[in-house]
Parts: sequence; structure tokens; C-alpha cells
Amino acid sequence: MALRDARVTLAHGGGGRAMRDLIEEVFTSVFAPPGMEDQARLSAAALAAPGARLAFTTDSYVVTPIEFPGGDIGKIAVCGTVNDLAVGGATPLWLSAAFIIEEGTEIALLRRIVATMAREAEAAGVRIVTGDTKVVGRGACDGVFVTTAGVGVIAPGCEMAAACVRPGDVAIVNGVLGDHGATILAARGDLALATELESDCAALGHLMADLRAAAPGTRAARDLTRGGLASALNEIAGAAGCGIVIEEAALPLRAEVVGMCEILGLDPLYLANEGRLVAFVPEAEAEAALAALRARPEGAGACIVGRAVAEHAGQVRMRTAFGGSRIVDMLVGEQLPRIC
Amino acid sequence: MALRDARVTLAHGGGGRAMRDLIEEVFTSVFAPPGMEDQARLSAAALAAPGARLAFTTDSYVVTPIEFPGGDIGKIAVCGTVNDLAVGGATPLWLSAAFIIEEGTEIALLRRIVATMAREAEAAGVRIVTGDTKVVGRGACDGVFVTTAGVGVIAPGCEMAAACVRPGDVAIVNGVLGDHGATILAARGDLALATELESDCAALGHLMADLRAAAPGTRAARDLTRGGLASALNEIAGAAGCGIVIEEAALPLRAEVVGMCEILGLDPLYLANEGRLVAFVPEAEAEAALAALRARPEGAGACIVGRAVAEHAGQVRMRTAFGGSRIVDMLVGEQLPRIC
Amino acid sequence: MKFASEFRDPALAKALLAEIARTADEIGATKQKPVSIMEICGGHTHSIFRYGLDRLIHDGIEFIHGPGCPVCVLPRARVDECIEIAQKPGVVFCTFGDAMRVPGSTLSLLQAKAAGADVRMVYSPLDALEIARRSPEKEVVFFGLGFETTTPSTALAITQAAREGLTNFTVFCNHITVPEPIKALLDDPHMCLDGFIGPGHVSMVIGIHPYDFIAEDYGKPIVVAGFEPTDLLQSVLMVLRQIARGVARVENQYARVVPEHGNTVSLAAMAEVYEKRPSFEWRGLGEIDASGLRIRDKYRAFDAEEKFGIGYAGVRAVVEEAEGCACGAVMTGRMKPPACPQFGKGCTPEMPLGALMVSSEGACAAYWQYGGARAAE
Amino acid sequence: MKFASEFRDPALAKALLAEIARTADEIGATKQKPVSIMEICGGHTHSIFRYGLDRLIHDGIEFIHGPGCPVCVLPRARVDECIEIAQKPGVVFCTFGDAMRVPGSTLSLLQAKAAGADVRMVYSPLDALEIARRSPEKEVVFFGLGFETTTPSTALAITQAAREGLTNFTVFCNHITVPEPIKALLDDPHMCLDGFIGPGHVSMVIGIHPYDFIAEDYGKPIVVAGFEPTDLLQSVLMVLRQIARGVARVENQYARVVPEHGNTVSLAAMAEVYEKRPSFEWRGLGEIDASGLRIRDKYRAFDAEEKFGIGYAGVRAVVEEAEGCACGAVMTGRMKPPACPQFGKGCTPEMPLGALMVSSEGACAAYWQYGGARAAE
Amino acid sequence: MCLGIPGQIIAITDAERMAALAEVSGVRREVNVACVAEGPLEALVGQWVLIHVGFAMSRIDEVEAARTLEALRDLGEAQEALEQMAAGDAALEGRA
Amino acid sequence: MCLGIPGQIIAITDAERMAALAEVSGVRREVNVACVAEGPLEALVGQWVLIHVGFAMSRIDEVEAARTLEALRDLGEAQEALEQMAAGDAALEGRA
Ligand code: SF4
Ligand code: SF4
Ligand SMILES: [Mg+2]
Ligand SMILES: [Mg+2]
Ligand SMILES: [Mg+2]
Ligand SMILES: [Mg+2]
Ligand SMILES: [Mg+2]
Ligand SMILES: [Mg+2]
Ligand SMILES: [Mg+2]
Ligand SMILES: [Mg+2]
Ligand SMILES: [Mg+2]
Ligand SMILES: [Mg+2]
Repeated sequence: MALRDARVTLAHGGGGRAMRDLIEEVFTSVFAPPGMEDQARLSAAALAAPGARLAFTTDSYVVTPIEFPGGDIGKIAVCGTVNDLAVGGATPLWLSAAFIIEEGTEIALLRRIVATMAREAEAAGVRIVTGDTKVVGRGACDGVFVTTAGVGVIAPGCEMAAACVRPGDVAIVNGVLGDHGATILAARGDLALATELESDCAALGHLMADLRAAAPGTRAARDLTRGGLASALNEIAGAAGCGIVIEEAALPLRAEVVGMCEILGLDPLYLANEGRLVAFVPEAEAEAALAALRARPEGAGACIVGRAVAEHAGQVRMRTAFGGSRIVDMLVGEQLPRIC
Repeated sequence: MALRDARVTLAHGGGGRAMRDLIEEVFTSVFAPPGMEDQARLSAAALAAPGARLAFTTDSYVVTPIEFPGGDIGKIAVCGTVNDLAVGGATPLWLSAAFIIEEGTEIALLRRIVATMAREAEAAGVRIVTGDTKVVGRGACDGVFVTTAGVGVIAPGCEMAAACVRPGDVAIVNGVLGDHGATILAARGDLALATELESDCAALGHLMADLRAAAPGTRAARDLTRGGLASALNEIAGAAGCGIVIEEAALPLRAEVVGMCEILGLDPLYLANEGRLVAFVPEAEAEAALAALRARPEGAGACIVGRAVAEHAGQVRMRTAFGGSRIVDMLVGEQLPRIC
Repeated sequence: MKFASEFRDPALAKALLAEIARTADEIGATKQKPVSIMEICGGHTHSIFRYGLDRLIHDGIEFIHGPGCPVCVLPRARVDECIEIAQKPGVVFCTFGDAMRVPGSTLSLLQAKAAGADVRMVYSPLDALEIARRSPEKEVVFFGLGFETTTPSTALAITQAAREGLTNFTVFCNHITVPEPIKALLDDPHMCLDGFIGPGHVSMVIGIHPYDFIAEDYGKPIVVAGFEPTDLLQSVLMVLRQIARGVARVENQYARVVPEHGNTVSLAAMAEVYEKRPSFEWRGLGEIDASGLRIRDKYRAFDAEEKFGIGYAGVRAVVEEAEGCACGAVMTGRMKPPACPQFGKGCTPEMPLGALMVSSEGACAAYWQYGGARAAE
Repeated sequence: MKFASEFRDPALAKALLAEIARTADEIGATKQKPVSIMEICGGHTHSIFRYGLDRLIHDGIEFIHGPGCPVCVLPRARVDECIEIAQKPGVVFCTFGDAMRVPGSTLSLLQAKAAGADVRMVYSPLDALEIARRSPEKEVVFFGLGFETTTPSTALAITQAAREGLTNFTVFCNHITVPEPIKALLDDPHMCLDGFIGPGHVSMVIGIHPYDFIAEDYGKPIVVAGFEPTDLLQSVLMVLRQIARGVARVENQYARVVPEHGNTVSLAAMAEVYEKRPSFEWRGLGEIDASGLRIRDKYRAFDAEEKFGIGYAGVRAVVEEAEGCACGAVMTGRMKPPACPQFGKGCTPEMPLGALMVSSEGACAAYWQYGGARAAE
Repeated sequence: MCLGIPGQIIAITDAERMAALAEVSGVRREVNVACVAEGPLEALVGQWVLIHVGFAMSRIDEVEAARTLEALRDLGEAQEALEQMAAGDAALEGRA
Repeated sequence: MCLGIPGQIIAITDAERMAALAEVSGVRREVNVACVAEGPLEALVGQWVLIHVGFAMSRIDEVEAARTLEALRDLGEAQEALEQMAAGDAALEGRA
């Protein structure tokens, strides 16, 4: 226990003994990366099958507050990158984790984040094999930023992509929408809203594996993060060159999420999620897909929300509960709370 | 050209059209990542040789100022991660690049950073295949932070590690020390020091390849970043369980760097570098190694600075120009400018 | 959601649509010769598009989108003044999110924030007041924006600030009133409206009688309406029935929320703090007499215009609206958004030229976002 | 580097070492019965370890590391006062980097900065003055720290601030003087020093005569020395030669920089701004009469102690030094660092207990970092 | 204009500042109740109000709400009856 | 204590504030020259000074510097002579 400070100081970023102590005690003692080099060296056997491909993705995580009901930045950082691998059809294998830490951050907070990451990685069946820490002066970052990158393997023959979606395919989501976005809005405190909501943050690697096993024809999946379901569907419609129609009445939404949206004038279709995905499967496999999703806790709320259609290529439309119809466009920027 | 703002606003991080435009115009149009998914899908053929291993590393880059004589944050972000792969004996293949951008950042600055990264990646023979952008509020980060992760392949049989260093091995650096650290100190402006120095920032992948070809027995190499030569040598001495002796008279240092260190009471052995490495090679291969390094511009200043010894295991000592000797310990925290 | 979901029942809507169709046929309304009904309030515009009512309703009913979006009618000069205040050192400029993207002559508030101004989004004037309490070293300015619905809240925030003796809180008052622009519209010789949907939430404050002149002086039916889809359809039906019967009255569809004479406390608070300006500029409509409010002398310590010598208390810059902007014509119902030559070209939600493209209540943005234009095959 | 590299020449050093050895032998100095020479100045301690002089020099010469490091002698209470000032809202606390890691009773300045205080490292008091000019809304406090070498710079910063009429710049004055603690050491009955290496940079300000008492009253040789390795060796030789000849004089090895009577402008600036405190506390040495300076009444507007009512201008807390800390004994030459029971155990550079472990000039840190302890097989 | 939303007052939080806690579908926020405060504040608890920018602007009249719905339902029944008649006619005429 | 470093004044930057540019091994910084300013400021250009915390604290006396070095070199020569003699002695005595 060389680390006796309660808070991170600039000395912990200086390349000396204080940094080494911080890294060893807080990070590598928990993540237990293989080897002692500044690079993980990993058996490539999992990638050796002829035709297997390597999947590689990254995301930075900057959530405020850093800890929130249902998770913390570490949980999102592991789940988000696992999900980016999984929705593309890859089996997630390894993660890197780079931390940018503001001077003054409590070391106890770092320990909690790291513990979350280790737990989530284990549950998701991935290893955090390499990492980095940087310390910046007070006011030069907002607490802690985490950037993860992920490497996975795509089995030979697996070809999931938005461009593969065909008219007639069914759009399935794995549960209620917008819990994460609404939770964060409330947790930030500046709108003075209180809810019992918890983030939906979850790793979806196992769920995707089960889905692909049950519905091998699955065309494409997307995790619903910033921009919500609406943005993911717009992306898919654009890439596939077909239209998508969703049913307002079929959208799974919690009352609190709807309530918060009504108060702030937001549209839940655009709220962020961290444990939700939309998958497009051939109609014939829809039942099997639903059953596979519902068999896991993170897919318990799975339901069909719409389908791809040949008409209005590139456009997403929603049939309102009234039988009316409207375009569900991409957002321009952020959704801002409105008064009118 | 949908992007007409001069500066990044929060709308560019909101998951909507503004974000898509920013990403497409500023990032993907230059990096040209393969495919349209949020994961790169890469042929694993380079990894297929039996016994080949995958190398994986990451670093966050947080330099102030973002642009400085001899480079910018993008150059460091590419070179640093290429170097972490290369010094471990890996051939760098692919990079990810995640950007955290402060609201108000000039889009022209982002374009310059991205251009640098594309140029450096091309020169280093790697591809930037996947990425991410996040926008945070003013004051929530310091301009732009870049996190890169890198994947490379380690050829079957290649086994370089600090633990492989043996007494008698020769320690070689590839050029003058501390230029980067001194340049940044001056460029920050708060010490009001002016120099003609430029950062030594450089990608060392090709150099390492040439070194390994010329000196196949090369035991280990380390890029000299935070903490400088002193920290890298301490790490190696610790991992190898042998001692290291360096010669003060042999250290390649520019007069300006020495001058700045004298003014501020700093020790150049601890100054950061971004294009320097120390390699340990068996004595018999030292001449070949030097010749190979000197044949490339980024190794033109290569020289022997010391050697591993059986004595004082784990410790680095320096023979002073006087024939005296002192321990070169790890720093405690950061080096701080001193008056006494 | 109680008092909301019940009024979103598709079965009830179906009956209403059928009855509307019957009544429309009865009075001979057709696509070629439609009955034109203006929903004054942007909230109604939003509901119409959100629920797709415009595409469900009988062909013979045409919705004309009125000027009732306080963001859309905010002139460029006023946005510039906001930014001028927000850029002063030490100022925390608090605003509703709606105003963030409205283009001024060079920047929006969102862009001014990116360029360094301390602009914060709040949900309530009370939140701005709380910031002022917590940051005595800062000068907190609240961007008071909105019709009579919102005006009482800033009035009450000001009286609260006065009670607490806060010296670092002011309101940049841009409150406007509904009846005056309606009168201006009705006086416009190009105008050919057959009836009005009245603003439900403004009316809960001012009651329904301020609209009497519409029925009495101009002979047009007006029905004050709620914001749920059956509220709107029922109100349309009520307008049509007045037309069918050849009468013009002020009716109240939204009686569960709107008292006939409005809200006493709200009206008193407004009267205490605000008084009419001689005239106020509306984007697209120009200066309209007595259509805006200003802070009374008694509360001038809380008036950002006075404190900073800006706006009507300073030298007002003449700021031309953007060239080619047809917002005025759209807002007065003379033009449909897609007919504007800028629509979707020089003017998109990403880079709005006119204010009607900014707010999701703006007619152009609603057409664009909900496909009023592109979906109209 | 001109005026530096020439004095690092190993060939010259070799000759000096040989001559030192010869002289040491001549006077019978042995490892068992060494000649003890105190280098007063921490800068000299640093040079000795940096160039490994202690291991090159004749066995019969023992360096005793004196109290001449302004950071090392700073008592905990004083660090606590710094932090108290730094934590006040609106204060920008400027310091030389040296002081950042010195432990107070709960925090160091580095830790106080991490916990939210606005602590900034500067290279020069002029840089703090510039911050004060640029941030009129901030209260800029400069941590005036150091011996007579540094004192003129803060005096000149204060007179400059006065000329400019700055009202937001003060100095927290901790300037101390060299002669008084030397006298205190010489009066210590445990002390058994044979000679002194005098501080070169202090002397360029005060000249060499303030040390006359050392030779005249106590009969000890003292040689004012430069900081390059041959400077130090030459000075040792000069001390040894005095001993050999049985004389005690004040000599000046560093004549290229040190004028016999010091620097007129510096002395005048110091006299203008500062006056002696009746006494001042030194870590490890306790209160020493007339060993510290304070700001004269004329400049009290620039005195942080006055402005904040802290330190000698306020109620001084009695802060005990850490338990088991042997800094006093080490600083008076009675104990070598490795003999301190805390050395390398409770006290390391990562987590220093005493101040001598903090600064790279501190004897304990120098022993630790340059292997004085661990390298001594 | 003027986003307003029905919520229920569930507690008075600061009588002096006229502050109460309102709930909308499980989401709670403090609102100012000055505009709806006739009689003792405590009596507001349980009351449904129309909330705008953090202020309760109007009490919701449950009787009027029921009356409006009633009118709509009547219309709905009339409509069903009409449709059944139309369907009957169609059947009679063999039109599906 | 008291890190000091020789530098050369290369320009006067602000005579009123006694500010000049000093250079140390190619590194330049503005320093205050009040303590070394006898006579016209311009005459300082080219002068070597001892710099401490941004102040030129003392002019460096080149003659004294040369004298010190001279003394050291003399010592060195004497030492060499001694060593040669010792080496000669050793050779004579067959001690290599
Ligand atoms: S398209 Fe733009 S310019 Fe044209 S009327 Fe609409 S908002 Fe105004
Ligand atoms: S080891 Fe620590 S406690 Fe002991 S004398 Fe040195 S600094 Fe003081
Ligand atoms: Mg990603
Ligand atoms: Mg994704
Ligand atoms: Mg992602
Ligand atoms: Mg790293
Ligand atoms: Mg912060
Ligand atoms: Mg790395
Ligand atoms: Mg490295
Ligand atoms: Mg690295
Ligand atoms: Mg991403
Ligand atoms: Mg910043």
C-alpha cells in the first residue's frame, strides 16, 4: 500500500513512482493484464480459422454524473464497447482501457469504477488486457473519462451489416427504451427531477450470441446509444436502401420515461440507451429470435417494433397510435428541454 | 459541406445529424475507415501464422498546447501507439482513434489534427480503421483529447521483453534526449521561456523493424515517454533483475535542453520524449544495431549510453563525467521547476 | 398518464374524424375549396404533426399554422441582444432550451456558448433564481420568453427575488401577448381564415374573453383547445359546427384546465411586475402595437435591459431578417412552408435561415421533421 | 555552457582531488577521524550528490549538510498557513515548485491543489505579478520563500506592484537569513565542525563579510563557493589549507560572481521593503532570533499576513513536527540521514515525514535519490 | 407554445416559498404553487394541476374532464351505431 | 539553495520595467536587470549575468573566472608533473 493519498494529484501522472503505485494498486492489481509490457500479447489462435475476421472498435465515455442509478462510467465503458463488437456479429475477446483523470479525483471513486469494469468484463466474457492513465489539472477534464477499445473475432461466414437488411425483415428491440437517457437527465440534478429509474446499461454479447444461434439469418443489429432508436433506424434505412416503419403502439416505454419526456418536451425515440439494441431478422425467424432474446434477463422485454419495407427508401416512418403516419427523422443536434 | 459552423457546439455530440456531419466531413472522409459499421472488420490473415501473436495497446493523449513546434496531439497519438507496439517487437497494423472535444473547439483545428494523423499513419504503415467522437461542455475538457489503441502482429518466435535483458547487453538510444519535454515546457508559455527546440515526436515502427533485422538478438526496447530515459531504465532493471549503468558523458543532449534544465532545476534524464527509444542488444550485435539505427533519419543520432550489469540488481546507476557514480532512481511524482 | 392518455384514444379519434368528415361535407369543404382553420399556438402545430392529424383529417380542412411560438417570432436583433448580454464578463445567461438554436445575425446562443459565453439551459425561472442565490459573484440573467402562459412564472420569480433582496438577478423580458397579433392578422387584407383554434395554456391564465373580439368584431369562430389529439379534433369539430350553423362564438373545449376568467393570481402577478410596451417587434410580422411586455419601473432593478442598457432601453440596432426568408408569409398563412424557396435548400433545421425552421413548434421545422413536405407524395 | 562547463572538467577535478588527498593526509584526516566540513547551502548538497563528490573525495573529509534549504526548514505550521490562504475563495496562490510537496500537518500544497485550491507554480515573482495584472478579480498571493538570494526579487516585485498601484497582489513572506542559524549552530554544544563551505548565491547579494564572525569569533575557516564541481572541490581544498596553516579566514572561491561587498541594488531593495522579525521558526531548529524577515509597515498593503490576518499577524497555531522526525539532528550535523529511524521506512520521497526528504536539496532526499544510503555497500 | 403537463401535488415542501412536490408518471419535481393556492396549502396535496416551467398554473377540474370525455364517448357510440348501420346496409346490398 | 545560472543579456526589452532578454544555451527568457544596472541599460547587452528566479542578480566577472580557472590549471599541471614523477618512480621500481 504505497498509495496513501485520498485524491489524485498531478504527481500521479508524472511518470514516476507515484504513477506506478497508482497504476499497480488501483488498476493492474484488479485487471491483472497479461505480462508486464506496455502492450498485451495475445494468442491469435481464436483468429486463425480461415476466413475469420478481426473486429476492432473504440469509444470514449464521458458521462455526468460518473456514478448514476444502475451503473457508473466503468460499466458503460465495458458494456458499450462489448456491444459495439457484439452487434456486428463479433465475439468480443479483449478490451483496452485508457483513463483520463482530473486532479483531485477521489481514489476511492477510481477503485469503484475499476471494480465495476472488472466485474462487467468477467460477466461479458472479455478480458481487459492493456490500459493507460493520464492525469490532467483541475478543470482540464470532468472527473474521469474512460476510453475503451475492443477486439473480437467474426466467425467465417458471419456477415451482419445494416446494408443486409431487406424489405420484410422484422425489427426487434430487446426491452424498454430510453431508461438510460432519462436516468442520466434526472441524475444530473440541474433539472431537479427525481425518479426511480435506473440505467439500462448492460453488456449484450451473450444475448447477441444467443440471437444469432436462434436466428442465424439475422441481418443486422445496432446498439441504441446516443440518438436512440430513431437514429439507429435512420442509419440502417440509409445503409440498406429500404424504408422502415415502426408502430407507435408497439414501442416499449416505461411510464416514468414517458412522463419525463412530456415534462421536458423530449421524444423518447431519441433518448440514449446503453443496454438496448435493435436487430433485423427475416420474418421467418422472428419468433425464434424473440424467444431467444426473452430467455435472457437483458432481453426479457424483447418485442417487435416495426419492419423494413420496400417503400420510402432511406426513410423511417412511424404509424401513430391513430393510424396517422409521420417521418421519424434524425435529430439535428441534441434534444434540448423545451417549454413550447 | 453540411458543416458550416466554425466551432464545435454541443449539437455536434448529440447523436444527430450535426454529429454525423462532423464525423463524416472531418474524420471519416480523411481516415477512410473500411466499411460503414461501428466496428472495423479486418482480414486476420496477417495473424494466421502458427505461433503469431496479437499485440494490443492503448494510450490517451492530453498534451497542452495541442499544437507545438514539431507536432500536434494527433502526431503524438499516432506515433505513441505505433511506438508502444513497435518496441515490443510487433508490426503495427491498425489503430483506433477516439476524440473527446471541448465545446468551442475550432473545427479548423480538428481538421489539422486529423490531417496530421492520417499523414503519420500512412508514413508509419498503419491504418486508422475505427474511431469515435464525444463533445463535452466548455470547461469539461481541455481542448481535444485523443485516445488511440493499436493492434499489431508479433511474428512467431519473436520474444522481446524487459525480462530478457542480460548483463553485458548494451543500451542504445536513437537520438538526443528530452527535446519533446523541453519543447512542451517552453510552448506552454507559463514559464515565459523561448527556444528553437522542436519535439522529437516520431513513429519508430520502421526503425524497430530495421533494428530487429540487423540485430535479431535484440532483447528489449522501450519508448521513452513520461519519466524519460531514467524511468524506462528503472523499469527494465526491475523486470530483468539486473543492474544498469549509464555514462553521463555519453548521454546525447542538446545544449538548449541542458540550458532549460539548468534554468528550471530539472534533470534531463526524466524529460519526456515522443520519438526516442532505448534498446538493449547483445554486445556482439551492438555495432550492427547502431548502423541500422543510424541509417534512418529517426535514428541518426543513435549511440550507446550504457549497459546491463550483474551488480546492483534492479538499480540504475550513472557514472558521472567525474568518474563518480550515483543512483538514477525513478522520480517520485512530476519534476517541478525549482529555485533551489 | 392521467388527464392525457384518455384523450389519446384512437377509438374516440375515429369517431371524431368521422363526424368532422360528415360536417365538412355538410358545409361543402373540399380539397380545392377548404375550410381554413388557424391553430394559433405552436403547441397545437406540434400535436398536429406528432399525431399525423393533418393526414388523417378530412381533405376539406386545412390547418394554417399561426404565430403562436414565442421562439419563432423572436427577431434576429433580439437574439443578438441576448448574445451581447451573455458575452459580458461575469454574466450567467439562463434560457429555456427552445431558444438555444435560434439564429441571430451571426450566432445562435448555442454557438455563443461554444465561443465562450456562459449560457445555461434551465427548466424553470426558479432554477435561474437558485443559480443567482448560489453564485452571488455572478450576474444571472434569465431570458424571459413566452406568451401569457410563461409570463406569470417570471413575474413571480422577480417578486421572489425582490423579497429576498437579490441584486444579481435580472430578466431580459421578451414576453409577448396573443390577442394583438391575432388582431393584426385579422386586419391583414390577404387573410382568409374561417376559424381559429385558441391557445389552451395561454387561456388558462387569461381566460377566454380576451378572444371575444374575434367572434364579435370579425365574425370568426374560435374554440380554445387542449393539446391532446382528441382535444384538437373535437375543437375542429366545434369550429365546423359553428360554421355549419352560421354562428361565431368563443367556445372552450379545454374546460378541465381553462377557467372562463383565467387565473387570478397569475393575472395579478403579471399586472404587478409588467406593463405593456408601446410596441414590440415580431419576426416576420414587424412591430405590433402593445404586443409586448416590459418590466415596470418599480422592478427596474430586475430588468436586464435597464441594467445593461440594451434592447429597448438602449440603442436598438436595425437588423434585417435573412434574405429570401418567407417566414412572414408562412406565419400569416399566406404560404405553406414547402412553397418557400428556401425550404430544404438554404433553410434546414441544421442551418436554419428563418426561425420557423428552428423550433420543433415552428411550422417549417414541423413540416420538415414530420415529413409534411417530403412525405407528401 | 559558458561559466559552467569549464568548471566541470574532470581533468581539473582529478588534480583537485589529488591535492585534497595530499592536504588531508598532511593534516591527518582519516575515515575514523575525519575533517567535518559543513556545506551550508542545499545547492551545494545537491551538487555533491549529483556529481558523486562525496564518494570521490578523500576518506578523511566528511560533508555535513547544513540548513541552507529554505524548503527544508519551513515548519509545518507555515505550510498549513499557506494552505489556509490558498483555500480562500478568489485566491490564486503562486509558489516556486520546490514548495509543492512539503508536508503540512495534513496536506501539502500539491494535495491542497488537488482538493480544489488554485495553486500555481511560477518560475519568478514577476510571473505572479503578471497574473495579478491580468486577473484583477483575483487575489494573487506569492509565496515568498528563500534566503537572501531570493529576497531581493520579491522586494522588487513589491516595489513594482506599489508603483503600478496593484491592490490584488501580496507576498506571504517567509524569507530567512543565513548568518543567524549558522551562529545558532556554532553555539550548539554538540556541534563539532572544522570548517564551512559558504553559500555562493546568498553571498553575491550580501557579500562575504557577514561571515566574519565565523572566522573571527569562532575560529572556523569558511570559503564562499560556486556550485560547479571544481568550485566545490577547490573550496574544500581552500578550507583544508586554512586548517593546515592553522588559520581561520573568510575566503571567496566564487569571485567571478560574488563581489566582496555584495550587490548594492539588492541590499537597498531588501532594506526598503523588509525588516527583521524578532524571531522566526525553523523546522528542526526551532525559533531563531532575528532569522526571518517581514514586510515593513510602509508596504503592509502587500503583506499577505496582514491582509488575511494569518501567521505572525494572526493567532499562530502550535503545530508539532511529526513524531520520530530527526530532521533537527540531521540538519545540525549530529546525525547522518540513514541513521534516522524513519529513513526509508516512515519517511520516503513519496510520503515524506520530514522536510529533508522533500526537496531534492534536502539531505535525506539527496541520500535517498542519489544512493547515499542504498549505494553505500 | 407553452408545453403544459398534468401532475399531482404529493407534498408541500416549503410553504413560505409556495413550493410543493409534484409527480408526473412517477417523476417528481418541486414546483411553485402560488397560482393554485386558494385556501390552506395542505389541501393541495392530492390535487391535479397543470404544470408549466416549474409552476402549477391551473387546477385540473376532474368534473369538466369527465364531461369532455363523456361527450366524446357519446359521439363514439353514435359513430359505432352509424357504422353498424352502414355495415348492415352494405351487407344487405352484398357489398362485402 | 538558490539555483543560479549564467546567462547573457541579448537585448533590452522594456527599459522602464528594467526588463531584458537573457539567453542561456539558446533558451531565452525575459529577466529583470535592476540589480545589475549601473550606467546605461544598453551597455548591458552582451554582459554575462547570474540569473535567479527571473532576476539578473550579479554581473559575472570574466577576469575573475579566468583567474579561478588559471589556478585550477596550474594545479592540474603540477599534478601531472607529480604523476609523471610518480610513474617514473614506479617504472624505476618495476611497479608498472
Ligand atoms: S423555410 Fe426557412 S426561410 Fe422559408 S419560411 Fe420556413 S423558416 Fe422561413
Ligand atoms: S528521514 Fe525523514 S524524518 Fe528522518 S531526518 Fe530525514 S527527513 Fe527527517
Ligand atoms: Mg465504437
Ligand atoms: Mg454502436
Ligand atoms: Mg458505441
Ligand atoms: Mg500508457
Ligand atoms: Mg470540472
Ligand atoms: Mg500504451
Ligand atoms: Mg511505452
Ligand atoms: Mg505509451
Ligand atoms: Mg462511437
Ligand atoms: Mg479549459
